[in-house]
Amino acid sequence: MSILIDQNTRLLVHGITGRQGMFHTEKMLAYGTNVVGGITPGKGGQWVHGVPVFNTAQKAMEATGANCSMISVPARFAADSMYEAADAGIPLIICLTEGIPVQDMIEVRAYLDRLGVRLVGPNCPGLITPGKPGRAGMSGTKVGITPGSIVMPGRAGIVSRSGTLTYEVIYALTSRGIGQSTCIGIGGDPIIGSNFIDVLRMFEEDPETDRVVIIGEIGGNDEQLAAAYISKSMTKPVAAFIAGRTAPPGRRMGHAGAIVEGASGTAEAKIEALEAVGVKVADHPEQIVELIS
Amino acid sequence: MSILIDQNTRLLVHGITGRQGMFHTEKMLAYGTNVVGGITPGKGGQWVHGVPVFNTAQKAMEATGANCSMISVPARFAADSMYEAADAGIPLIICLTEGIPVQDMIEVRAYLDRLGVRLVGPNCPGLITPGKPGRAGMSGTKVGITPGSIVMPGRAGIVSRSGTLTYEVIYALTSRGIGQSTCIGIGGDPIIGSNFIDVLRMFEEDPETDRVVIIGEIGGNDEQLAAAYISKSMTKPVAAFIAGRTAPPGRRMGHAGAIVEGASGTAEAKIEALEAVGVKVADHPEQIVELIS
Amino acid sequence: MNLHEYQAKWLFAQHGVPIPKGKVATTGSQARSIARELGGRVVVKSQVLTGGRGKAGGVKLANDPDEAESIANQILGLDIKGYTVRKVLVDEAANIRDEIYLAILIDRSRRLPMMMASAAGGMDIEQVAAETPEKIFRIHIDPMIGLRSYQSTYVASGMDLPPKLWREFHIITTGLFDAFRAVDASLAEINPLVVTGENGLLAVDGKLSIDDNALFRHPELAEMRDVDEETESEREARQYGLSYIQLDGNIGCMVNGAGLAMATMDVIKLYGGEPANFLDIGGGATTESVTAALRIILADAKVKAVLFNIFGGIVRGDEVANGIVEALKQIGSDIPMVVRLLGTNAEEGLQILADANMATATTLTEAAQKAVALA
Amino acid sequence: MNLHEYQAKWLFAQHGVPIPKGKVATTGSQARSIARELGGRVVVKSQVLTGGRGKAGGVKLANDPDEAESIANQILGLDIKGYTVRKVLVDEAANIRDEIYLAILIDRSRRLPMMMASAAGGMDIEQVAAETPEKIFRIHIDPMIGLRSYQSTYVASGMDLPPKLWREFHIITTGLFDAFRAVDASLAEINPLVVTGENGLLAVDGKLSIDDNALFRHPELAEMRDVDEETESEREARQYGLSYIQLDGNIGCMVNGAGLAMATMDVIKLYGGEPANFLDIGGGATTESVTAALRIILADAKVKAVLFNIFGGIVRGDEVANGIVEALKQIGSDIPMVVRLLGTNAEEGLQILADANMATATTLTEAAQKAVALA
Repeated sequence: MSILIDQNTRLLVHGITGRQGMFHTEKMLAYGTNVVGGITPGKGGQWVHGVPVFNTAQKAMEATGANCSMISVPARFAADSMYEAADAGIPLIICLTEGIPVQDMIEVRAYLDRLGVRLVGPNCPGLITPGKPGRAGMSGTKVGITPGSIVMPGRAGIVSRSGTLTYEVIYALTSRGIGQSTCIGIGGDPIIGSNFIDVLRMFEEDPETDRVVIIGEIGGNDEQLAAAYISKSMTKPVAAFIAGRTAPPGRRMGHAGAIVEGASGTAEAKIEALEAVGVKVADHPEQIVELIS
Repeated sequence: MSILIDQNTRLLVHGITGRQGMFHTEKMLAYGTNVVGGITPGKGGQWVHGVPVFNTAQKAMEATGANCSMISVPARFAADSMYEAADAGIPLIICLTEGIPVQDMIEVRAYLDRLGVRLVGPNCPGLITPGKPGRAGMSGTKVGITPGSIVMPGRAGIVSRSGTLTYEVIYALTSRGIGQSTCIGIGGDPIIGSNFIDVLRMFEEDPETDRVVIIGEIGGNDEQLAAAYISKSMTKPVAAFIAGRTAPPGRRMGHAGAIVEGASGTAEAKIEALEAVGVKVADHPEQIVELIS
Repeated sequence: MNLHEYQAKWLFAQHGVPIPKGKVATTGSQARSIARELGGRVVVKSQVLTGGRGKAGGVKLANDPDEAESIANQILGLDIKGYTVRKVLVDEAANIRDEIYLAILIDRSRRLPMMMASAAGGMDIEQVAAETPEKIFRIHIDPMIGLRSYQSTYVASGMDLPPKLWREFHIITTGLFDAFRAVDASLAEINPLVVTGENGLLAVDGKLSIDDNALFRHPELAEMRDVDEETESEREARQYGLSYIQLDGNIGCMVNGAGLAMATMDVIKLYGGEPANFLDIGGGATTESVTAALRIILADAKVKAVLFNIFGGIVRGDEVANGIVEALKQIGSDIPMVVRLLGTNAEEGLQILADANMATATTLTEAAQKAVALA
Repeated sequence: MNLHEYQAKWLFAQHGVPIPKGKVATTGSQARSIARELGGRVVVKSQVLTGGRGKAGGVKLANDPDEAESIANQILGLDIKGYTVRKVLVDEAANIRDEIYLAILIDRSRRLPMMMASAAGGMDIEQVAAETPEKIFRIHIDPMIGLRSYQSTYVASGMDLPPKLWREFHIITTGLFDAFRAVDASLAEINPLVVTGENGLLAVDGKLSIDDNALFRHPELAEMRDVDEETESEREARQYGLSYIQLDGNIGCMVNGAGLAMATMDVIKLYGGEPANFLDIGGGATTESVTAALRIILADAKVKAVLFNIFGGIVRGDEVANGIVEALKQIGSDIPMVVRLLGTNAEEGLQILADANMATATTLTEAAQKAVALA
């Protein structure tokens, strides 16, 4: 019915006593997410919106049997939190934190790969699986910060390197009655956990997704790799938007990963690669609605 | 017919232009080992006893298609040579070098494990598979420094943490007409590549080995682990000798790994564990002959 | 964040990389006395954070202290690609026999640090890569283990460096990687690494880019930032935590979120306009950040219209609208502005803006078309 | 190689571990002036490379400089388990509220560095492990990543350390691991790590064992070796690259190979004798190494017989025999000796020895029995 998260998700929030952590924990609980615990060293024993706080992930795991971690801690502590979640046996980590040093992420990613832990992000809005109000036990689940108010249940999978640009697209789809199976932000950093291909594969296999929207941007060559994968392995229709046609080369456009270095990082190169394999690429975000209808 | 090495072994010698490297290359060639290349940075293009020397393992691999590396370089370069062999795609590394820092070996071993590369040693005499003079294409193969003069072909597998003590046992066996399938020194360091269990498993599976001799010593608990394995999985008879009954606690007896720390490291504890699973343990090395006959 | 050549080389030297003797001068007479100290024959090199200094006349050889002074006077104050030269590095001139290119950077697709080297040093590496790719060696480095000696040997032997230089080459590659790690670099480059007439190796030019995200753990590097090289607007943006990049167009944009900011620029261009900047105000969109952002946008004299594009997800649209109205009151401007709000309480927000006589839009297309028309 | 307490603590301090103020004294009057400098109340601690100093009267509290002097005079020259006290460390006395045990060592079976900690500090950790194993925390450290903050938190919270000390505890654990890595330690221990009355943490005692195999890359540590703590024989053996350990028996042994040397000792014991030493002369067995080894063995007045056990694999038996005969000529001794040679050219070697009127043997059993009879 969705990818990665659903009603079986038992979530730990790392950094739950922080301002952001508390705010989004409340939003996630309200949306129906099963937040089973939070972690803040030194604040074990406290409660946040009815959720117990632990000093360490290991203690939280023993008490709650969690299966997913959301990292919402300052950048300087984020690598440690990811190692902690992985070592505690969490199989899925969603890291929202922006501004983690690249060299930290190289080591974290290599470590998580070795342990077989799936990472989404960092520097991402997380995931949301809209609830299906008419069906019992089918309330929505979100891990992250995507506003629950803009999504609606449906059969389009959304995968994006961006935050508000994704909301823009989701909003446009919802406004036109096109619901979503799962919306996932994979993050705007140069080194991320899950890339387009990883998510496309999951959407391809998800029986409740029948079409997919990719929202890419300048920098790296993840969109080109996605194009190759789509050509080889995707049966479901895919539409795309690529941000940054007007971005000057060599400058970081906000996201640490959004920088044109060499020919493959340009929006043009990405659009060309996607169109070459039959993906319809929108000229502006709102046009996605027409291309995917 | 043997374990790990045989006539299909295509050997690279790291440190071939050193005094030890040259000497043992000559001995290995004389014994029938297929030494296909050597490595010494800066001496690529030279020849040692008819063997071509290369600057890097990668170049040596391209030219020779080697499948085994013997490391005979000074301790400070040994870790680098092991990484080099592994990265070049060598599946089996025999490291003779003594005196490698433990913290280097922790990292090397973890790296090789990740790549699926088998390591024997370090601080070991290597392996020897005695030739069977009467059979075509069945000349002997040795990788290391065990004297070819003391072995004879046969069906006893020898595995040891020691050097000359192993020769002592081999000599005694050969003197009494008990030949060997393969003799392997696993090394006297605290962190080694292959342990007793690894080798026992290979001997158990080797159709040309029908009994096994273990030569252990104080330090660590590898002999205890071996005992547990023997009890569970070995069908072939095993005899053992454990050196160091008279060694004082807390002192390193020559080998970096031969130190009694805690109760499990004593010779008594090891002998007890082996005898408890039916392994005959000799009182002195020469007695092995009676126990294994 | 990019460091100056002299900063980069001095950091490399701290990790064992041999560099020429040299000092920084801000006047011709300083350059003269440095040249005298160094024995006469020196290279005077402009220190600006851009490439192509040589072609722009910013790097010159001086044969004696007099010449060093006059060359320094020529170079100081020079404009190189919009940057004014305020400092020169006066380096002992090297006896150059061969030139090597050597760099360590992040290979994003392999997710590893990578060493690149080529015997065709001194040249533009992208040109070498395009014309003679076989001359470039690429070595991936396991960050957990570090650069290994055999990897240096592989490159040194591949470049046909004389074997007696291999050990020194390894010290330099290791030092460069150590520096790369120690300062959280995204690029550490030596170009050229010179083989001298005396058969040594010398890092004659250096480049070092630091991962901005890692500056929190390198306060000493953050202090090396040359604020003279920033525009006033860039400096102010950095202080307020805004992502701002000035461009050549005339439509200023203020957007929350980097991807949406890029998309907004793209849509302006799609409908015939030219964006004046990239500006991401981040998640908050408070009165304070909106005010700072607006001041920065309006400081650009080319700006003829401003487009706000705010997605009210967590922030409510009415809050954002109030912030914009408040910011405008504080700043005051005749430049026409179009505000597009979306998401939570967008309608209430648009009403607030309409009441303040601002042009509004609900779709991005509509907003862009209005802005283009107004500019 | 073991370091003294003061050396260990100073190395820990270089990595951010807080230690008491203190200095080393070799005389009572030095101890007095250090105590005065530190404000009076001090602990005077013998610096010898053995445990159990406290029980032996080698660690005492002094309330003022006078007392520090008299205590130092008592302790200096004391014999503790065979070691003469030549130095004392005079440390500011700590205000002790709680004591923690903290160590990093190599876990051989997991092949990883391991941190051990217990709230039952000050006590013998092996005793704690035996009696209350649940009080000991064991944390394995991935050397490629290092000790992580959450691992310290896990231990600190498990030990019920007050949360406001967790950050400081993490700085200490990280510093201890950094020191462990930096000096190639096999053991880095703080016992006790004190929670002071002022609510801080303080490493009051320290122990550091260095991996001898890694000393080549730490020349500064090799120089810290306290040669006063070695016997003359140990020093000479180290110089000649021999592995030598003195024991209490009366049959000296000289063997090539560590395993064979242990086995030789075992066989001597099996036949009723007592080995006087462990001695591995290594692979060579040259005249020079044999001579040095024999000198070391004979320097032990308890030795009543010597057993040589040489496996001639690569070395030829006749060469070894000539070496032994030559060494004996140089040294000259009435102590009876038995030589056992095996392997290549063993017969020729035994003939040479017999011609020199030495007792010989072909099996180890025979050799041991002869040596026991002669001792």
